Amino acid sequence: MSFDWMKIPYALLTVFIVFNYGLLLGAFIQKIGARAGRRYGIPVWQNYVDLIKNYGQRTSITHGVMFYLGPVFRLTGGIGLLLFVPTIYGSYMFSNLSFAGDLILALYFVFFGTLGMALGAGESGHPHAAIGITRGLSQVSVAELPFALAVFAVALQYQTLSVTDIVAAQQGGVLNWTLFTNPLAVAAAMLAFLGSMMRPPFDVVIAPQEIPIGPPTEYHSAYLALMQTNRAIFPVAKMVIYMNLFFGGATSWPEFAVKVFLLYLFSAFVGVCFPRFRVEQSIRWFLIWAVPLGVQAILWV
Amino acid sequence: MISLAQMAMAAGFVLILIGFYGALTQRNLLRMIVAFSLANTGVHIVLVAVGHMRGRTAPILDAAVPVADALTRVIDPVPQALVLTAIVIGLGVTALMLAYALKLHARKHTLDIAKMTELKW
Amino acid sequence: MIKRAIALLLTLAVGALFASLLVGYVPDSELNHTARYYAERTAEDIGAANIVTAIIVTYRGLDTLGEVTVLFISAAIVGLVLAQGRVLNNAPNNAPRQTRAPVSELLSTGSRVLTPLILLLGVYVFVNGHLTPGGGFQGGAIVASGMLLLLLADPLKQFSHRLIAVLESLSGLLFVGIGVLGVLLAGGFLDNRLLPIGTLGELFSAGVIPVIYSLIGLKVGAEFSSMLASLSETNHTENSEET
Amino acid sequence: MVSALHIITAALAAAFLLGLLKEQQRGLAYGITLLTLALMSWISAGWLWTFASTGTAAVEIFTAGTEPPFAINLRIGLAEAALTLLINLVGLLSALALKDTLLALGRRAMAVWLVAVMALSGIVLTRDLFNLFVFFELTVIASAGLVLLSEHAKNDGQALAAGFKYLIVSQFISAFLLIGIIFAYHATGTLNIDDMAAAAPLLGGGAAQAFALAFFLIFIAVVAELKPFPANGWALDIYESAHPAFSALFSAATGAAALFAVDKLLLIGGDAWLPMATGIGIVTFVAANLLALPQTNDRRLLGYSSIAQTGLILAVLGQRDILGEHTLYIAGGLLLSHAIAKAGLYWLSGLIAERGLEAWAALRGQPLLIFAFVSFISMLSGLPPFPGFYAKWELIHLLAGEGRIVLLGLILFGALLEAGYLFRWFGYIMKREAPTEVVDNVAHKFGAVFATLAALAAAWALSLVWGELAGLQFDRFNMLLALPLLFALAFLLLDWLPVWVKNSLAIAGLLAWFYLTYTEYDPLRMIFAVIFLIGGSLTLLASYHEHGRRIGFYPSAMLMFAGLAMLIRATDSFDFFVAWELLTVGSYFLILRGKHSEPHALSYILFSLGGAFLILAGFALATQGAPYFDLAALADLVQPLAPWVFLLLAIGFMTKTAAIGLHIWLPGAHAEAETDVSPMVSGILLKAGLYGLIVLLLTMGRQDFYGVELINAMLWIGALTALIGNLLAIFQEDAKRLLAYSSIGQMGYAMFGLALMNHLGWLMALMFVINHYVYKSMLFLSVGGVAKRTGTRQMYRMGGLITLMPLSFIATLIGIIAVSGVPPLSGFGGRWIFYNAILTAEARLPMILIFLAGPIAFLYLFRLIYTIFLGQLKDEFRRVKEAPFWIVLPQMIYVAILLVVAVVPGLVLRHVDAYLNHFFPNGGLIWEGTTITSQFGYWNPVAIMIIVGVIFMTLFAWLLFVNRRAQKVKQFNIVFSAERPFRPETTHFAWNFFAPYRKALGFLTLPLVTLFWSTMTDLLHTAGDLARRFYTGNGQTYAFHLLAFVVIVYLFGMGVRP
Amino acid sequence: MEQELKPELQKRMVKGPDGVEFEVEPLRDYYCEALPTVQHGAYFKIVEDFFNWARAQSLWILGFGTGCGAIEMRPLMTPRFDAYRYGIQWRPTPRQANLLVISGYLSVKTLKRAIRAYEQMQSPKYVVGLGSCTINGGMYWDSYNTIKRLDDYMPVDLYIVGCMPRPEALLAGFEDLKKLIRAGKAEGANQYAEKFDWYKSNQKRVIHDWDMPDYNW
Repeated sequence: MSFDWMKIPYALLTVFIVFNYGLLLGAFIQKIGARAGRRYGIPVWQNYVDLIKNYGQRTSITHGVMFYLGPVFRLTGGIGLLLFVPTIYGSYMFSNLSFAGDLILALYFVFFGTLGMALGAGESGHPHAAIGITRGLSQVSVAELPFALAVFAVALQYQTLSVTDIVAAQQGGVLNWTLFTNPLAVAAAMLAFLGSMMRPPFDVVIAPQEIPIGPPTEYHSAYLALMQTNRAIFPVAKMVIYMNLFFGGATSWPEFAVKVFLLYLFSAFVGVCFPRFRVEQSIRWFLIWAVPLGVQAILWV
Repeated sequence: MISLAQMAMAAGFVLILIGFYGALTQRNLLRMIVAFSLANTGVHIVLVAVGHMRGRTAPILDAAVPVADALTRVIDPVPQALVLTAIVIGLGVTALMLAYALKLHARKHTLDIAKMTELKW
Repeated sequence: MIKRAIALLLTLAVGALFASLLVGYVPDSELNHTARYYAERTAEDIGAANIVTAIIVTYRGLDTLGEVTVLFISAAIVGLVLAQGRVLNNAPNNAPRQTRAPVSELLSTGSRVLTPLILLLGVYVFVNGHLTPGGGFQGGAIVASGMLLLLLADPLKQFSHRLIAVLESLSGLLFVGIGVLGVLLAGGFLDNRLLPIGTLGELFSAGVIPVIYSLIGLKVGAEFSSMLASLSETNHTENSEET
Repeated sequence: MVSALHIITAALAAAFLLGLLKEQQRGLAYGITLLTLALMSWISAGWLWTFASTGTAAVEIFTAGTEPPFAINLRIGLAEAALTLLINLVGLLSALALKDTLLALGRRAMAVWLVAVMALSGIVLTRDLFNLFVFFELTVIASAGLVLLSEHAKNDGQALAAGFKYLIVSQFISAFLLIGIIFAYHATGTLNIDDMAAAAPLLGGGAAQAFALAFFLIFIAVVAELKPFPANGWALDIYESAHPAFSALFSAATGAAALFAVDKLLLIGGDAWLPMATGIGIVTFVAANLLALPQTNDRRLLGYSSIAQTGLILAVLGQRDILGEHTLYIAGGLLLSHAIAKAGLYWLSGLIAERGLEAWAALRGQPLLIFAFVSFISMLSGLPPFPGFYAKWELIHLLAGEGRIVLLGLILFGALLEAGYLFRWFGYIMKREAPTEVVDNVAHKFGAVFATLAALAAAWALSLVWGELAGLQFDRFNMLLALPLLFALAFLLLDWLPVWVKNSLAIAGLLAWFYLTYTEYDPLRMIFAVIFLIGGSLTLLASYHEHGRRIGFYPSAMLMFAGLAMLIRATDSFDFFVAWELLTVGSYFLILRGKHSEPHALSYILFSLGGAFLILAGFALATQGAPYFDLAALADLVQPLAPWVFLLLAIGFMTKTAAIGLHIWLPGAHAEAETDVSPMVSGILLKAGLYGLIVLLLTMGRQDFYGVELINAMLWIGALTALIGNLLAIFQEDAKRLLAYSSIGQMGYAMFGLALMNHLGWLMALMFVINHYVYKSMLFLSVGGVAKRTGTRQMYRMGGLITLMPLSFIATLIGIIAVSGVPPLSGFGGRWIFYNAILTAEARLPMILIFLAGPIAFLYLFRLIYTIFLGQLKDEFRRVKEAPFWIVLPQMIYVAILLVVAVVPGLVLRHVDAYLNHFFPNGGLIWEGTTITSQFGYWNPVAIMIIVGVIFMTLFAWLLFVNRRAQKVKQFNIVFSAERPFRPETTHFAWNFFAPYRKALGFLTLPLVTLFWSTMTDLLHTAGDLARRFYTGNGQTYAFHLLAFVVIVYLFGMGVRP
Repeated sequence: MEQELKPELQKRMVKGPDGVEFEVEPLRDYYCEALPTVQHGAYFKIVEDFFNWARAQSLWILGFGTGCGAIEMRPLMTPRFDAYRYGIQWRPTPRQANLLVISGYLSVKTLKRAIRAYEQMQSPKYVVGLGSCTINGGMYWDSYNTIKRLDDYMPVDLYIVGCMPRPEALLAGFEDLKKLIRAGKAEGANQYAEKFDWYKSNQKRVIHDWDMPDYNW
């Protein structure tokens, strides 16, 4: 099999677009949050400035090899996730590197960054980092469940694990979206989505004063910058999956932008309206409200 | 009609039962040994009684019982032979029990069987 | 009380078992084939007038050997049991044993007169075992009763354990030896035809039966005596130990 | 040929001769005694040789020059010769062991000893009923006397009391016996056993009734000599108080003789009496084993065991109607096993100063004696290659063939109980504090040691013979001579060599065996062969780190490997089961080597044996009477039977894979095992269970059990196991326990995959087999290495070891990435196949469970690596070194394997995939270039590896560049709310790591299963403890028991008889 | 007047799992002993200017409140003042903050924490003193327990006067700080490294229970 080398610049282009979009989107969402609190909010370019500043820090410390590798794992996870899923349906340019694997690959690659980050934070030796990780892992292990169930329901529904094929099956009108053909699965997945976005009510993982922002508590300078980069890419990559699976995918960048924005907005809305859950509360919440939906989805496909 | 043999046998069985009952209820070693002797005697009586045949005589060939008549004149000799063995064996056991009782008494200063229960469970 | 009730119940249950045996018992009117064989063939094959003796010594000789062995080991065990805790080689036994009152003249003399007679009777009984009711065991018991008399008369009397042991062993050994000779020279183990059968009813008849019975008599006598001796001796020593 | 009669005459002559000696000539007397016993043994041995080699018929010995039935006759045949040889040899060896006592007590004791042995031979030889009685009485009297042999040393009157109790009971017995004999004589007119047997069936009407009653009395009296439950308190007291050498005789020889007497009696009584024998036997077997559970006195325990074994053999005799010509082989096998083992154990007991079971720890340091002990308890438990194994195999098969399921179940249950207390005892020996009073000078106890070793030799010789007999019977090769087993046993002889030599030999052996056999395996078996043999030798590399001799390790390990090697080659049920038992036993010994593994090894062997018994029952049910069958024939089973067989086999195999409910043995066993043993038992041994399941599912497939699809049940079990295993793992503080629970979870996945019963499910299961071997071995090794260096397995006590043990860290890192299934390592392949597989399955609910189980794995894996290698380094570990080279080396090899398999999974999977097409033609994978395509999705491991690698390396380089001047700081250079950490111990967040999880889902981890099993065992134990109070120690009570026994058997037995 | 170290920081003998004893000296073994060095900016001035612009636009304040001023900081987060719109935000960890606001009088005890927090920040980093207490001790000028002049202990880039200054004053002060940063005049971290000995001796003079390494990385 010959490899099409043009895929590499195309992929880089995707990363570049998504990165910028992610940075802006993040700021925008923050602004919306601020407006909900009747503040003006940060400038939309603030994320760029912060990123530059962090790259420009003059000193840094290191706790060891894994401390280095943590952010690398993290960002690799984000970029990889983005690249393993086609961003724009029907576009050869933005089908990225999805030839390497299907939905399962994407789902499991989500954990690549998580695990690496956890290791890096662990190496810092900071107990708060470890506490944050236990909270994060505990919460995500349950929050991912309804998502996995929903994904599985969708895979069963379309009898394929290929993201492209799933998107293809949803073409031809809004009513073909999984949102309407399998609402239970979408409901379960969207609840899981809330849990994976680290926004209220599920953000006790990074409780800023109790365990100063949890896992990244020791990270700074360029490490932090790398993580900020990921923070721009990863949620979008994740939302791309959601979009592809449940909302008909995107055939063009504008459609992509709108759908991702709306998805992000959903979690932001919930976030500004609800207070924080403790970890065990969120575990129970997912098990009681989200998982049964996923179970129903699987059973009724 | 109840024959002599049956009467003897009944008596033997009763003796055995008395012996058994005594062995089960008497806690004194010596009394138990006596009870067993009683039961043994009962067994022996039963043994002999089984071999008894009405109107016949002891299986000794002498002037009274010529060899030719032996078949019709003598009783079954086998139980007689057996009972002898049984008696002797019973005797041996009894002697042994007595010796044990003696020794047990010397050791524990009691003849109460209920007090010899160090080994249990 | 409950114990007695249970004991009664169990005894009654066993009694019921026996009762059914008793009810089911029908006395034979004829000899069964085994008994018939003995009645018919004893005189001819064994030559013993007393069929029971023939059975005991020859036909069921192995039983009798066992019987003798029972007595033998009983005596041995009694000896063992009672010897335990006692100083072995009971040599220094003079001082404490003289505490009892001396035996009365009447008793000792009487017993001394009677004992040989009793012994003689015993010997008679076992020598004639193949002819008359009686035999080695009976004779042996009589012999032992002579010993008992001596002991009763003089509780402190000492028997030679050595003598008794030799007697006992020798007779036992001979018994086995004769039995084995039967295998070699006659029809099988304990076959009495090692010696000529002789004439029915005579003293020297029935092959080796009289010999065996005599040996049995000696052996039984010796064994009983040894048991008696052991029992009587122990009593003294144990009592003295206690005080 | 010397007549067998001279066994009796020689003994008597010698006994009488002893009387002629002077009291002081004790040495001479002892010499005569030994010579006579040797002569007796020689006579029986000669006969045994004659019968065995020529196969001539039994020889009659007449006495009094008269034919039976008029005179007493004796008979010697094969069985008689064997039994008399057994009796005489036990007599001889016991006399050796009794040397001190006999010399102290003098000629009378020796005479009694001779008579006792003679009488036992007499019981065996005689064919006359009354003669039997005489010999019985002789036995009784002699035994009552010999009980006192121990009085010589202890002098506490206990033996006296025991002897008296025996005499009391024997009085009752002899009364019944005599009355029975005389009435039987009256009814049949004969005393000869054969004559009576011929006459009895001809009786009619009242005579038959009377004879039946008389026979009942005889029968019950002789059976009472077998110490049936409950009329056996006296016997226990004797066992407890008597001299062990006598107990050896009493247990081995008396039991054998009495059993033979019962056999003779059953000849008279006929088949009608068999149920009664069976009933008494089986009740005794189960009850005695139950009562033995709470015993603490070794000799009493052995007494209970003797009684139980006798009961079992009685039950076997009672099954003669269906066992037919096999009776001799079965009963003989059981009897000889019991006799030799019990005699050996009693002789061993003579070497132990104290009577508690724990006191046997004194044996430690005497490898030969321990080997003897092991051989004996294996013999008693019916493990291969001992005769009891063959006997049990045949017995169970024949019983199953006839549908006597209840009896079969009771026998297996009783055997399990027995194995329970025997192996618990072995655990005490190996693990308990040795008493201050160590074994007396072995040279001093030469007799007992010699006797024990003789028994040991006899045990192995017998297993050879029984194997040969089995060979003749089923036309197969002697199992004991199988090359792997011989190889394993050879290590017993080589145990004096240093570790490195033995280890090299072991590795060479495994590889050589693989080389010899690799052509035989189909791809499926090849996977297991590679894991068992190649994988085994890889794991063994780690064993090079040990120094010294490591006594006992190699025989155990190689036994396990021999079992594994034989397992994959087995084509029929017999071979399979043998291999199964061997690997179970071998691994048990391996596990027991761990420092604190005593209770866990016990629960392991109990669960394993329980499982093995289920497998045995399943095989037996499946064959329907045939001695064994081709495993492939399982496929031919049909409806009413098939689901049962499936159920039994599946549960049996699932005990090995530690399915939920049967899993409680695993964590302790794997965690407490030695560093290099854990990977063996986890990485390799667990696969044996999976192999079993694979064989089962390949042949039997789907089975419907009262409307329940069994495969679906297995699906649920697999999912639950995965979930609970993973969930429990996250709450463990002990690193190896965590890994052990993780294994449970992983096995759950594999079971789930198999139960899917489709192409991809199986492929996934096999992928798990391979992956689990690699990464679990690696993780156990690295964690084991860390534990070895730090001296603890508690993770919260470790921390920050990454810089000190970097290689172990790398292995763990790679391992957890692989376990978690995160791309790009090989674990992902498993997950990918897994998801594809479940897409095709119908059962969706269990999938949900398994989904939940997935992410939980991250929790425990992170905990493992974080709490050990990351976080804060503790003071005491600041100077810890990297794990020993030989422990690290295999880890690095595993790392390499993982990486290779990650990139080219097709290396192995392709072939398996193709092979699976035979069974599941649909749903295979398409291998195209580097892409693997399934019905639903696709996967390109090479591309993934490259993409991830490139991104990763680019980012890493970039970060390194940006941070080129980063200051390396130390462990307390952390922001701590403007404070400083107190100490590393208080700063390392590790204990109760997932506290919130426990709050939310902790209820799922309630130890319900443990509670269930411990309640079960407690119940059994308590039942035994309460029931044994029934033996009050009062001789009179024992008499009550006896009479009650007679009455009850009478009511039950005669009541239902026609 | 050297004070004895706290027990957990004292040298101690520890026995390893292999039974060998060795010495652990917490201050040496647990803490990095390196001292700060002067950090130069980017090689090209334009790049450095760019970075300085970004630094100025992204002031991350360490959430560290001392004295009365802490209460004046809070309103900055509220809708009324909303400092976020100026690129100012609070970070909970010194690693990620680049601005330390000493919001009022500083007791000796708190000084130690402040120093630690300051040293754990990554350079370039800025210090702003709030209120007169940080300038000359203010109303606590004769207190036995507070420091008088913050400048003696850490390089202050900017003081905001008042007792206390209002939030509006704070905003104005931050804007001034931004100007300083953009101008490249806020090099407190380098100053601290250059005059490290002087700062240290000042610090140690008032902090008697000095139980940390000289520089907290």
